[in-house]
Amino acid sequence: MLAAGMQPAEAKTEDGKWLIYLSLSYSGNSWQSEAANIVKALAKTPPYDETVELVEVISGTDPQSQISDYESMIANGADGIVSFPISSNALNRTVRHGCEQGVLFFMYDATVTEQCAYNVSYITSGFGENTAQALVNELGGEGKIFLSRGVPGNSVDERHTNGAMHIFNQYPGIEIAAEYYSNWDDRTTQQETSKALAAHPDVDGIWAQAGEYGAIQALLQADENRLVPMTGENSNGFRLALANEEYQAKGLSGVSAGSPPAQSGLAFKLMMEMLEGERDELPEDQRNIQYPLPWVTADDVKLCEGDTFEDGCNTFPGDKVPSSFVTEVFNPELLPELSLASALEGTPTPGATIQPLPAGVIENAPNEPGINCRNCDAPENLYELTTVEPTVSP
Amino acid sequence: MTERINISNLSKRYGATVALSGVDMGIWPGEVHAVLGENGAGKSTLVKILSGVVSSNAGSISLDEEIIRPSSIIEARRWGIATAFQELSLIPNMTVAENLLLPRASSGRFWPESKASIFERANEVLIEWEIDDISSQSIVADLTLAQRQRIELVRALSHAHCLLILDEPTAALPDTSWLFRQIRHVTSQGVSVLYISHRLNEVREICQRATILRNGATMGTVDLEGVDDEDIFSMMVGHESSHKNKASQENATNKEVLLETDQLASKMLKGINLKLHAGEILGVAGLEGQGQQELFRIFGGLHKPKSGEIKVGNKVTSLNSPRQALRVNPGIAFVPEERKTEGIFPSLSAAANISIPNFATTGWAKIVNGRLERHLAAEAASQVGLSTRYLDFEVGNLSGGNQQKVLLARALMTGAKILVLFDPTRGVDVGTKQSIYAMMRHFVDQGGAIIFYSSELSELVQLSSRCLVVYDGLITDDVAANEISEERLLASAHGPVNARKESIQEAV
Amino acid sequence: MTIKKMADSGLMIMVIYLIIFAIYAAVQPSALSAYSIQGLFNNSLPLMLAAAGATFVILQGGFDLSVAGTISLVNSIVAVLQFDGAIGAVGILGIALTVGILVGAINGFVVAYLKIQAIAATLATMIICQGIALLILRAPGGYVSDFMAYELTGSVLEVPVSIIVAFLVAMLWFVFRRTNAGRNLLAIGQDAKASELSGIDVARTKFFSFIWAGAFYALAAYFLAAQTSTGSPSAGEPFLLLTFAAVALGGTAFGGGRGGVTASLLGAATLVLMQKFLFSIGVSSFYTGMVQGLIMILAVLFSGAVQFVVDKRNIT
Amino acid sequence: MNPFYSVTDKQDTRQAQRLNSTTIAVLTIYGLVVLMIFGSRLVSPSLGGISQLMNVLYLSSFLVICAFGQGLVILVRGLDLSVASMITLGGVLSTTFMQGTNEGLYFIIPGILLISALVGVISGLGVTHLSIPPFIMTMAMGLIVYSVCLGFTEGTPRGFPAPMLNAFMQNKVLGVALPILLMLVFILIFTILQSYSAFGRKLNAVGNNPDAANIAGIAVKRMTISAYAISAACSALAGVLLAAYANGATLRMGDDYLLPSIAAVVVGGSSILGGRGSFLGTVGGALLLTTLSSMLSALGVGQGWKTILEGIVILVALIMLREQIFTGLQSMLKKPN
Repeated sequence: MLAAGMQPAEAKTEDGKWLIYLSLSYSGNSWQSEAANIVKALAKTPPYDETVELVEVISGTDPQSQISDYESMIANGADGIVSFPISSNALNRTVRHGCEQGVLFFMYDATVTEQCAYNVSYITSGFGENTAQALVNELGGEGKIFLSRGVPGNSVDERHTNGAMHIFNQYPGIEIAAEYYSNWDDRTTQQETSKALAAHPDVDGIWAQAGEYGAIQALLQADENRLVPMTGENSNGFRLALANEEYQAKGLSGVSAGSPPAQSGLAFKLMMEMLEGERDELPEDQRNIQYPLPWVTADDVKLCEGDTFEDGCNTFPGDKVPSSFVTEVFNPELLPELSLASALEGTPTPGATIQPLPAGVIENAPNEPGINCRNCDAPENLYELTTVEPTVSP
Repeated sequence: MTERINISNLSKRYGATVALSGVDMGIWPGEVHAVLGENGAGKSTLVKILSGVVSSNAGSISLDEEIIRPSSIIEARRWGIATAFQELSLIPNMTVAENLLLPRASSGRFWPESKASIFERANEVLIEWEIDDISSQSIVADLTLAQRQRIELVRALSHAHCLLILDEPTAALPDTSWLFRQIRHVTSQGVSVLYISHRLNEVREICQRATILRNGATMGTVDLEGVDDEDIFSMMVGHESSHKNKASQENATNKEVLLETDQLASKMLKGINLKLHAGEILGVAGLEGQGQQELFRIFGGLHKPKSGEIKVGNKVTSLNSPRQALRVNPGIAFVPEERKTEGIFPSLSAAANISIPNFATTGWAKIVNGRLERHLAAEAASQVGLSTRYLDFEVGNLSGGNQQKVLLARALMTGAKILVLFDPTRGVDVGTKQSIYAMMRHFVDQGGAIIFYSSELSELVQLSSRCLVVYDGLITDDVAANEISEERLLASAHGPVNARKESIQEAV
Repeated sequence: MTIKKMADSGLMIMVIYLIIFAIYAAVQPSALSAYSIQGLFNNSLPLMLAAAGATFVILQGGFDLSVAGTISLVNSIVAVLQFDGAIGAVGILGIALTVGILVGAINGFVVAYLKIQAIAATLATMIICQGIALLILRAPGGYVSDFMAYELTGSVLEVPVSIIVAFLVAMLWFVFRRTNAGRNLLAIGQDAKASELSGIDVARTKFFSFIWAGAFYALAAYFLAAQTSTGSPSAGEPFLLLTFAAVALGGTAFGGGRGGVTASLLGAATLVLMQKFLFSIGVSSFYTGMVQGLIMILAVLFSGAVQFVVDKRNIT
Repeated sequence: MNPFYSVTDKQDTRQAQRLNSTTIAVLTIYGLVVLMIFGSRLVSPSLGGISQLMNVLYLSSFLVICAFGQGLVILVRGLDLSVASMITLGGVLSTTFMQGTNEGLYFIIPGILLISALVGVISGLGVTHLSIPPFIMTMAMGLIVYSVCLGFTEGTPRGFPAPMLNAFMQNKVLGVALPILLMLVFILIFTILQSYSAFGRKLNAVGNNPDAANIAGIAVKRMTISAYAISAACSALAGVLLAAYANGATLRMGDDYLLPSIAAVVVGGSSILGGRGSFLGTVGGALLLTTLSSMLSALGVGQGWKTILEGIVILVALIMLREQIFTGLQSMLKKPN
């Protein structure tokens, strides 16, 4: 019964538009709103402005609430749901029910383990192990470090940290002096890093998830002349700091990697192409789609002149966006329709039209139990480095 | 004959507070034994220990020569000890039946008993104790205070097989005949009764012996036949009580009128006309619930009249809040009867309690000046005879009498010219009463005016320079100073002569 | 007394629920399908059970913040126990209830016997339980057997299991309210002092109210695990405020003495229905919080108005 | 003069407590904080010094500010569950109005405090005039305010705090960060306000016994409303400072402060039922909680254990602060006499 086949979705709303829901966990930080804005901008870009009716729904942090919202969307005759899922398991039953009703589910960034939903995510791309190795390289394999983690009891945080620990554990010279939860938030990161610094002012490096810019502020607050190598995610403030020569002189070096809001755009465009029949739906065991891991070192930081990523630029000047702005909202190849206003305001780029995705855009993600599949086995090379090579041996 | 109950050297401390310090007494089977003492003498604590609400620190209680130590109401009931408490212990939104049978209203072991069966059992209890005007199905909140008091008593009566403890059982009862009939009934079966009351005439009527407590210790047990009231008072307070003759007071009715009402009406009042003159202590007498409470609360700004006028200092005023009552000229300060719930701020110091209406503040930020505050509070305290050593204590820890003094000191502190006192001596000891009387006389001598209600006629007789009698929302009598007597007040309080019989029937 | 009886028995909130449901069904005809009703009740059940538990404590005049911690803790424990089948589900239920009762007993002991303010004490136990939950389950996931995930969220003889459970809880309350324990609970909520002098063991009654609460929180966590087929160490967090909102909506008085478990069940169901209802009439999700807040205020005002009318009648 | 003075000087049968239990509670809390800070030297040699103290003071300043408001509301027998939303409101308004410039800073901040105080007034009106339980009223207001912030920003708070505020959060005078100085001034002023001013006395009286306060001529409803208004303004101020600290506002920035604000008040020896409490105690409670958290972070204790220990400390503090313990202590102190 559960394995019932899917009929292609054909029903449009009465006025001839596709009814698409954008379901967020909670709104309120830069990352979430940028990701949502990208989808909103794309849905207003011709020809989708004529064919798509997009409804945004915020479900808070309660999986039960998102379950209820999904059910309502299905009942309302949704054609597709683009969503940041709150839980990787809790939504499965509802997602399966929706699939049976012919609704296309596209999850971005976070994932669900129900196989009928498409997961468009960087999570499997090895953020944890690659950044950890980069930090070890910077430190020459030795030193006291902090781990600035995400939200306690969150599976993405757990995946990242497991990957990182896989690397750190190989180096006896690496000592984890403090490990704290920063809720992927600048302010909490700054407060927690301050507390850790009070005990360990001699820290040698910081491995951070999102909120990393707060760690830099905490370091400067403790000692305005001392920074340390650190890795973090994609905030504009962090990238500017990496490229800042004054900061480099104080000791800052490292890598900016992590979760790109542009995932939502790819998810949406893929879904629309499938709805429009321009692209075939994939078999259920191939619906985990990997988004490549952004990787920007100090040398790679390049300021954008305009409002898009042009000529390989990847960072915006400080007066254009807040420090907490998450770069990696663009992907010139996959999402040429977008501009800075799209990410900040959700408005389409004047004159832009939707460009078809390149044929070979889909890169299958490896299975990771509990992340994007149930009852599956992780590949043996789960934590294999993909982006960086070890330069020091344990 | 052996004693039914023997109490020896019973002591109780609450932290640093000593409530009982060696109580000795004994009660014979079938005896009604009174316990007398001022407030704070330890009567309530004794009741609480005997009924299992609190346990003693030292000493022993023996029941039929067996040492007992009840640790809960239920355990005390198992020994046959039951108590009717002064503060009624009924649950308002439950039926009479449930209240009578708590905590085991349902007798079913595996399944709750049906309501009908519960009412049936409760009815039997009510009939046994001669109550035929209250249905076991009525909700307690719907009953009158007197009815509730009787339910409280019935519950105690029905559980008391050895010792019945009655703490101020007649406070809300219009007459004692029903209660005394039940007491005689149980004593005839050998049940002992411990009887606590402020009303000495009742005590003389029903009790054989009395034990007098002072400062938590037994002063002695006396045969009531053999002592007169003066002896009892002196045992209670430790010295001859000062029984002053009524001070002869000049007639104040020709002085300035400070407070006047014209056809004042509210839910219970049906048109009150009165005048309060400077230099006058105007007494108000009346049976419970004749509207006097509303009248006083209207003066205090706590109750709004339906119609009629109030003139303060010859100006028509509306008193919408106590705040406003205090601010009119001359101000009105109201002291309510409920000290605990409407009077004190238990965790503030006595000094702070007194100075609440008029902070001794300095500077634009109104910072409280501690020394000035203490000084002013001490001044007010001295007028009500409150020892200044209590000023730094938290009021919640003071005795009832001292709390009352604090409240009166606060009323003085407001600077109001008119004091509205509702039963200012309720539940306070003899010594405090005398201080309060002195304060009141002193206040009117200084040109203020007092209107006060008292449930004790003797007090009205002693203090009033004029006395009004309220009956059924109307002033039925205005008695001049030289004509005030308890008999006259009592007669008027029962209404116009021709209505008297009716009213008594109603009250029962 | 009819209005008061209606308010106390939860009839009022029942009527409100039915009205909202009728409008919702009119806007969204598919709401009446068996699947939708089953889904709606599956979604409502955990909050209903949590609100039922909190009601026991609120009725005696107390307060219990530990609901969030207890649900997180039990939910995590359920997800690490790998028992399959019906017998396994019963076994897990037993363990869950034991843990819930244990937490309730600690709350009850601290509040009733150590005489510590309920809000403060249960704030502490809530935090402690959240910590233990994180030790037991580091991240959401764990294992929930197919029996729990499908049978407990399915139907028996066409009746959704969740409706059966809610009905059983309502029946339990119907009986409990008439037992001595139930009467005593309501009595101490009205007047603890008078209750003590009436011979009620106040401390014991308070203690057991927390035990009931703990057991119901555990049940809520258990069915939450079944519904989401997963466990989470932070599963209880969303319940913290919603539970009290549900109890308030049901008309149970904070401070004790008035109200009932059935009313709270319906209050919780109404709260969940409200989300669906607002979605169906197209209120932007930005403003659902505002509507919920206003409805809570109105519900309390309404219940207060009923009480006012009743009091007026009693006086005259 | 009064002829009955002789009668009145009768010995009260009960002895009164001279040592105020609140005073003991406050002293105990500060003792614990000092002990912990110096004790943490054992954990790490770099701890236990002035820099650790400064760090704790800095981090606790936000909590101290919103806990003051919470304490006032609890003092008048209420509870403020809108703290989190009001912090968010303060943060969102400040970044929206300032837009990253210093222009108009001097009326923007008072303006924000005024707006939030008005929100507090609404809560207070609901509690006093509509008799809605404080718990429900403030929770509902919190939901509504949060929802308005969400709708107003469409999920994305824009803009930046004024650079002057940023500088304020970072600069130091004589080695002491400015926010710490601000907090000290705040503590000084508001301790006087709560414990030594006519206003504070009235609030205490209202919390002690609202009926008695009414009869004593205090405007009970106005006092209660002002407590809610001050609490809302305090939370908003914390929000403004937090936005300056983190260089931007987020919609969930207040979430970490609601329960700690209540915890700080009760750990500080105030009664959650109202009528008893001091701001200095609350400050001690906030310092204790922050010190503990910072020490546990330094120890590298896992999140689970850290949370458990925080809960246990609150519980132990509550058990220690019970009245019975004080009366016991007092009778011990009295024995020598």
